[in-house]
Amino acid sequence: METVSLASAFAPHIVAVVGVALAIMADAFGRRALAVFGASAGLAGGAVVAGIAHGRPAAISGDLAVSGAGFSVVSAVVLGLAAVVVIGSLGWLRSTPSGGGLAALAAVVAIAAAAIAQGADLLVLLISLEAMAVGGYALVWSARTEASTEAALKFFVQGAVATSLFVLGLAILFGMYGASTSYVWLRAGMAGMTAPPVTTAFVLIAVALAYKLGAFPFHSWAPDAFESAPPHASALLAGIPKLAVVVALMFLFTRAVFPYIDPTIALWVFGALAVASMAFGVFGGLAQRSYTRMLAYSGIAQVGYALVAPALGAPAMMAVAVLLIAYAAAAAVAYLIAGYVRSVRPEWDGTIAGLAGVGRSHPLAGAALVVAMFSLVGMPLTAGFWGKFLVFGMAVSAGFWWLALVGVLASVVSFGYYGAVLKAAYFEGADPGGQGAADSPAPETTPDVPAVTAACVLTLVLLGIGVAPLFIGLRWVATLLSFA
Amino acid sequence: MNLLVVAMLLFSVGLYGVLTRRDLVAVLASIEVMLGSATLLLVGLGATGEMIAGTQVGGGTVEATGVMIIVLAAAEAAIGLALVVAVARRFRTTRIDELTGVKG
Amino acid sequence: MSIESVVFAILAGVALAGGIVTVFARDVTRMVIGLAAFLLSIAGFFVYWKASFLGVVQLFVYVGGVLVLFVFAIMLVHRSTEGSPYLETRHDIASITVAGGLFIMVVTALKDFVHDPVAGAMVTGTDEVAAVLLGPMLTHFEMVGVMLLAVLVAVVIIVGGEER
Amino acid sequence: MLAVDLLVAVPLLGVAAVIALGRGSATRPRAIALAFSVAFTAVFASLASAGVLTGTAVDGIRLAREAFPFWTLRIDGLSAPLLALTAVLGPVAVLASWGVREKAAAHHALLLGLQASIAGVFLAADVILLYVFWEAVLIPMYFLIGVWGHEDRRHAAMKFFIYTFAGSAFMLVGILTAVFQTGHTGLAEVLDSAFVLGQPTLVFWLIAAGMLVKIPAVPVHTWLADAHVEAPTAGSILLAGVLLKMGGYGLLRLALPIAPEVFEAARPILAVLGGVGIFYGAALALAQTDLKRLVALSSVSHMGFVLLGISAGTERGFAAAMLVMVSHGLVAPLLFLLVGQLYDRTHTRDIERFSGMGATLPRWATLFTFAALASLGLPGLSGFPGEFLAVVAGFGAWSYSIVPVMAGLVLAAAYNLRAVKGTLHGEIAEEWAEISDISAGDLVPAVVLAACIVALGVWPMFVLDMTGDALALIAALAGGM
Amino acid sequence: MTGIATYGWSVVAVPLVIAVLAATAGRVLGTRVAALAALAPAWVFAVGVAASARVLAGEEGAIASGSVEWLGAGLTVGWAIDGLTALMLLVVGLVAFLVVVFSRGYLGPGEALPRYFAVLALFTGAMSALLVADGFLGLFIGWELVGVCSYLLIGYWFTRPEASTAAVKAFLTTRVGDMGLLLALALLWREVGDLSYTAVFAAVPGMEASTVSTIGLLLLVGAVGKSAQFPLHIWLPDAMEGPTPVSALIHAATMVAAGVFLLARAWPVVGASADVQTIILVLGGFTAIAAAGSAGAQRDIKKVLAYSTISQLGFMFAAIGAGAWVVAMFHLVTHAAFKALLFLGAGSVIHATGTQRLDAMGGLLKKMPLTAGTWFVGAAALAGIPPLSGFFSKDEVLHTVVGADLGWGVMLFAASTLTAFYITRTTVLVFFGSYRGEGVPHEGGWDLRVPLVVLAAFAAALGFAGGPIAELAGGHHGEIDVLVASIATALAVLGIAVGAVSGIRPKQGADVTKLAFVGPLRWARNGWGFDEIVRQTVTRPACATARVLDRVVDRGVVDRSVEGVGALARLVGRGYSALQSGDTQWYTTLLGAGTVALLALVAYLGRGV
Repeated sequence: METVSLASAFAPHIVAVVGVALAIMADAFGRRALAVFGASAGLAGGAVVAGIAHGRPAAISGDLAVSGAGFSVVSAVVLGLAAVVVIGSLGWLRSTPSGGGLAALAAVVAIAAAAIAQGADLLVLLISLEAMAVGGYALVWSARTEASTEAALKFFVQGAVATSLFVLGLAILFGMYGASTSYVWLRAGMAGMTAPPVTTAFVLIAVALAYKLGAFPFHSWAPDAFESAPPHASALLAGIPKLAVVVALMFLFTRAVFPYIDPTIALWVFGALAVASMAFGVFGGLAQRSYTRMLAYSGIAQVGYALVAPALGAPAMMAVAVLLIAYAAAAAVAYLIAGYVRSVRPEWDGTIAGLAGVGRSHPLAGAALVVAMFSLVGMPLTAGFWGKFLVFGMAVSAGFWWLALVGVLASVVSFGYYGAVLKAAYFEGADPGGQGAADSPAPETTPDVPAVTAACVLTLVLLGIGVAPLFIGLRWVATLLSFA
Repeated sequence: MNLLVVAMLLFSVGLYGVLTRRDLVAVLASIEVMLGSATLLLVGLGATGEMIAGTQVGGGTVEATGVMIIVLAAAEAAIGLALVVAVARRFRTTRIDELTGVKG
Repeated sequence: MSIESVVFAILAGVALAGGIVTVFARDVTRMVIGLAAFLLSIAGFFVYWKASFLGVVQLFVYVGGVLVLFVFAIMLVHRSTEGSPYLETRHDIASITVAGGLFIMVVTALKDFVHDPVAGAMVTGTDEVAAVLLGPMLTHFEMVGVMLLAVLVAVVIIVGGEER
Repeated sequence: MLAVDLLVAVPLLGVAAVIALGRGSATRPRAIALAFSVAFTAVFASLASAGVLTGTAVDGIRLAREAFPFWTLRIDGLSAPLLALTAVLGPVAVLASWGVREKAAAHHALLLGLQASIAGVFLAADVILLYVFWEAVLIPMYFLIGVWGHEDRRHAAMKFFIYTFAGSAFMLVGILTAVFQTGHTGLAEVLDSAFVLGQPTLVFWLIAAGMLVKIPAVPVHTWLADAHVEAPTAGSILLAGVLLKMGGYGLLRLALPIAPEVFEAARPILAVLGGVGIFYGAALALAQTDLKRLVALSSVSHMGFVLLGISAGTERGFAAAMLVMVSHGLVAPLLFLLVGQLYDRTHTRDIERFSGMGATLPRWATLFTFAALASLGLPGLSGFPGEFLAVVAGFGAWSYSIVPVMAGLVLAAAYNLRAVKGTLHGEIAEEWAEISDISAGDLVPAVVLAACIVALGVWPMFVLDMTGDALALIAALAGGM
Repeated sequence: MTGIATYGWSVVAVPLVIAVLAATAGRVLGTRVAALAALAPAWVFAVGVAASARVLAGEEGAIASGSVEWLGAGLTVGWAIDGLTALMLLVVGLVAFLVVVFSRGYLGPGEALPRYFAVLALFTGAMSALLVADGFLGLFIGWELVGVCSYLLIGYWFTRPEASTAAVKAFLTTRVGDMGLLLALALLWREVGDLSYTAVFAAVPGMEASTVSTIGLLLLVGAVGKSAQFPLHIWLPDAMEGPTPVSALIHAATMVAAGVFLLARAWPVVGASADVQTIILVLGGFTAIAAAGSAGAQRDIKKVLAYSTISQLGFMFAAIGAGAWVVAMFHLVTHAAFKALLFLGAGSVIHATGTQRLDAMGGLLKKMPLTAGTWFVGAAALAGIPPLSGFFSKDEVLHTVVGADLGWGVMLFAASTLTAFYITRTTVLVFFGSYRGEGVPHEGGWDLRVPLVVLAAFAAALGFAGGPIAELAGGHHGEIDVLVASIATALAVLGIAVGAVSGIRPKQGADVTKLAFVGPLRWARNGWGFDEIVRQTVTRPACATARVLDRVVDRGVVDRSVEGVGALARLVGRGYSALQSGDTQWYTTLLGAGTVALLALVAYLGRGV
């Protein structure tokens, strides 16, 4: 691995931080729109820089960060997606007090996620997790309602406990083996030992990351947080952090630090988490009446599908990256559409039934909803299919066909709630011939145009990734996302 | 071995505090106890002077990491207290078991 | 009973006492005192292990900053709520098993791998720490900077009142 | 040959055209849709010159040079008859929804989308592409039932989607095992290197589960009745006409060749499912009072013959299965078309309320009797050759244990004639005394189907020539005669 | 002229084309559609005559034959005309032509004529297909088509509920028989691999006895279904709901004879196993005596003739059972003539009096002399009075059956006596005594009278044509057995006497059947209660099981279990979402518990290391 300078590894993040600074200053002067554009531009710039770096083979630079190939691509996707979502939230951010500051915080969350995706040092991971968490608490709180305040506090308390567990795990590993918290040194220090302390540290760090992913039983913050947070904030917090954390988890557990741990331990730990999350997310989702809370449960289920990958080991890294890129985009669309519907139908009580006739009265939003829902289910012609195809394909080729079957059947049950959204959006309203539910827009609603435009852009991405492989195969995905 | 016991005992007491204390501020205090004990364990383990892989285990990096973690803990406390104040203002209470509005 | 073990015992005792008081105190003030004791003992440990810079940092940051923050928060919070500063605890089986379980699991896993720190083993001075901070850990240093900036912005937004 | 790819491209272009041009008005979309579905038929006809009608296989153009070329289409003896059926039913479905007024553009766009994915399923020469199109079929059908269906459409649409999606979930795991263990996704390569498969029994039954749900075999058939009762006429036509055939086609195309020895062991089970399907479906149909539900359950009985034919394991048996599939693909849509037309006039499907319609709707009554006779397998109409061959092949394989099938045939006559008696015969109900007979416009699709039914009934070799030696190859694989 | 015989398939094609023309252009033609429809049987008759002429002129083998591979190797559909087919073509052609002529007068202008005559032409084509088929597959196709035409024609007046029920009953009962035939075909296909007659008959010696007798039995089941023999006879009496000309053609002369034709055509198979023959003999004999008994107790003129037909077919089956299928064919031909005559006579009477009930007729001799005259010829032929055709054919049947099995011979003697009894009773009730109905009955038009006269002529003369008929059928003609003939005639006279006595009625209003044993009379009238037995044991339980299967099994068990799975999923979901109690400390406890659990799991897994 030829070394590349640390600065160039963190170049994308530095560019984005400039955007954050710009945003904070703009907000200070009360120019919220400028702040949002600044933050989004910073993120976009970072995405471009990361994209350029993807040509190089993966290399750990300065013992702290890994860049090149798949890692840079994930970092680029994280930053790019965040840029789109931040711009998509322009309508909301402009109308909410200290919107510029929130845009800056959103950018910080994205940058931290990108840092996690490229982190090769436990301390870098810790600091980024903390930054992402702080940004998350503020964003969840920013709806300024009783529910969001309470949800933010719960988010904080569990986050604090998770962080302390992470520190405990770091203490054990660093204290006993490492001259530094970098993966390279830790691995050298441990030199193949699988003594109980290593497995304990393995579990503690896995728990901290699983908490951030929202896997069962560490999921409790997700439903409350994503339901009461402003939908635009949830759009950012739902998908993007999960993508980064899973890539970090895969790199940490299957390649960098714990590769020689007995594979059955990895299979059992991550397999158990995966199946539990799938079951909880899918069945829990069925019982939900609120649209955003249902999406939170579906997030837990999607994490369940993703955690199948670490259970299989290193080769499944590309597969899970595709799965979660698709999920991040689809979740962003789903939440942005919720934002849009709230702006168009102020009387919407947030329930799925409340979406009656949205498909008919707002065709664009409806189309985005259809593609997002089908991508979350994993239907062919959408990106979600290829994610599940690769992950379950890996599971099957590793011999765990039953795990693939559980996953696929969970996706079938998940149609129970994804389909309910489409049912409400298109089948409700008067019997054929009648217009949708009374949706004569109240005079003062201003449709959240940025949100629906951002949603449509991401929808095209989902469709693009969904249909392109039919013609040009999956080889380009393999080269792009190779984490070799 | 008794450093491990002391640190872990403190960590567990802190965790128990978080899980059972009624008052938010007390919960925050317990979180500080947990983080403090974790830092103590980190530095303590770091200071065993073992030689691993040719480098002096501990030394500057242990202290530097210690500093980093203390700073993180402080930041954590700050945002925590900010949220507690926000809750207190809105709910007029700091009893954690009254905060069960969002569920299902 | 060498000098080290005596000092260690005292520091451990104070730390444990502080921790327990913080967690089980009925009265707010007694809790704060307990927390202060705990933090001081941690600083003591660091100094005892010759990590003097760390001890000082712990002292300033925690005892100076965080504790004061706590006092302000308590005053701010309890002024606005008429609730008595009486703090009770809801003892329940689940919490005990979880906390105890964690303790037992970690201790049993690590007990025969961990050696006690040897006083003076960590021959570090402030200049080594500075060299490490500004050398290999410079990136961490800057990242913490960005993180603190984020915390600052977040706190201002959350507690900054409505006028903005 | 480009024409093969056009079979999928033309309907897709149609979808774009209908959405682009037909949005505003209620009449333009149906015209565009008709044009494109007729174009689909024309493209299929042009393939005749390439020898498709005599069973020669024609490859689509190879687009991707990648090592994972999913987009490979191929038409051969097994898919040609079913594509011909799709070519016939396309325009018929559009004509059947001529009266759809609200959201006409979306309706016709979905119809064309459905036709494209159906053509895709039958043309796919790549296991993954087959699965992609297999699932893609569900989406338009879900919306067709859900938006334009009748009163209980929402539940029916959900049940339809989840039920068939669950079936194809098992199929997906089977396909994944096949693809990832053989390392190929091309259908030919996967089948050639099928010997590599770790657990062929597992792969066979996973894939077969998806197929059996789609056919539908008896225990997993309850979605069909609800879906049909609530679906709009055009939806029912394509659902009964072609969607049910994907199950039988899949068994012959994928499940059997991938694990022939497991198929050999599974034949008795398939035979039992087929026999039970025939008898049980017919008995249920006899007990129905809702006309559309009766026709739906008759489909379960007819598709039981497909299973019986396939379970015989010989070329004769597969030919029988193919004949029944094509014939049912003509008879059931005709019945649904007629029941739809009756529903448009009387807004009810309850047989008890009908009486003496033979006198009030003479033209409709003639067609309905014709369709009922075709459904009970009258010689000279398309039902007979398939069912006769299935019984003969079934007897060859299972000898006297196919006696319940005989009882099924008698029951088939019973429920068909009961339907005719219930609606057409008896005094003229004053309730429907003044309704108007079907117009010339309504007649066109019905007469097209009737002509095909008679043509296939008189000369079944149309289909058997088309299959060519494809069935013989599969039979050789299955070790049968 | 005899060249047209070579186009065997035309016998099927021409009627089908005419049927299509009649159906489509019928509206335009009005009553002239009858003329168009008449062409079909005329052509069939012409081909029959040509073919018979060539056969009688000594031409060996099939006159015209050909086949086409219909469903792939082995399953071919072929046509060939030999003597037996030619004979049947003659019968079908003639009777069908006369029935079409008769129908023209019988059906008023208001009726849906195009539909009637189109189906009639279709029937002619189907019957010819059955006769001309050179393989069991072709035969089966004709067989089913004929069944459907009978269904359509019985249910012609579909607005009358009894007619539509009778039509469905007819089709389903014959369908049960057809299933036997289908099974026979399947068995033949498995044994022989080719369904053409030549291949099958060549293979029969090669097959073991059990298979041959199974095939024979299955063919018998088909024949019993179509020829309404016991136990599948229940549909024929109800089939009288159809128009009378239809009954004359289909339910007297042609379709019901198809069963006998099948056994005759498949004689090499049927004849090859003795026990099949005995079963046929017993079945035929029993049906003959039982049906004759019922005929005597009927109150409806057409029902009498229906039971009479069942009985006469029983005679033919008995003849075949006794081994003489040529005799059976001879009796079939003569029976076709006089039974069609009787039916058309009954049609003319119904046309005149507007009712079918015997107790509303009487004294029509004076008012309808021609109908009465022709009826007497028919009745006498049926009763077996020399020198009419019935005497000769029935005598030969009795002769062969007595020769084969004396017991059943005696039964047949009793049956023929009963035959004489019921036909005389009916004749007396209709034509003698005083008129008990309303209105003034009078003879029909020329199209009603001409067919009667023609048929009367044939009924009288056919007896002497035994030789050529036997030769056509492919056998030789035996001499009259004087002893049997004399006994039969004596018994016939006795039957006539008793019938005459029971037929005399007092004036208006008297109940026609005031005989002493009323109870057993009603039992006899509704077919010895067999109809009721079938309804209780077959139709009712079938519908009940269907309902149970639908309500209980399908909607109750299978569907509910599917919906149940959905409900269960929702229930589990509610359970899980209850986990989100909203209490922060419960959430954190969950997190802690998860950590401890994983630590325990890893410790357990790693314990070996």
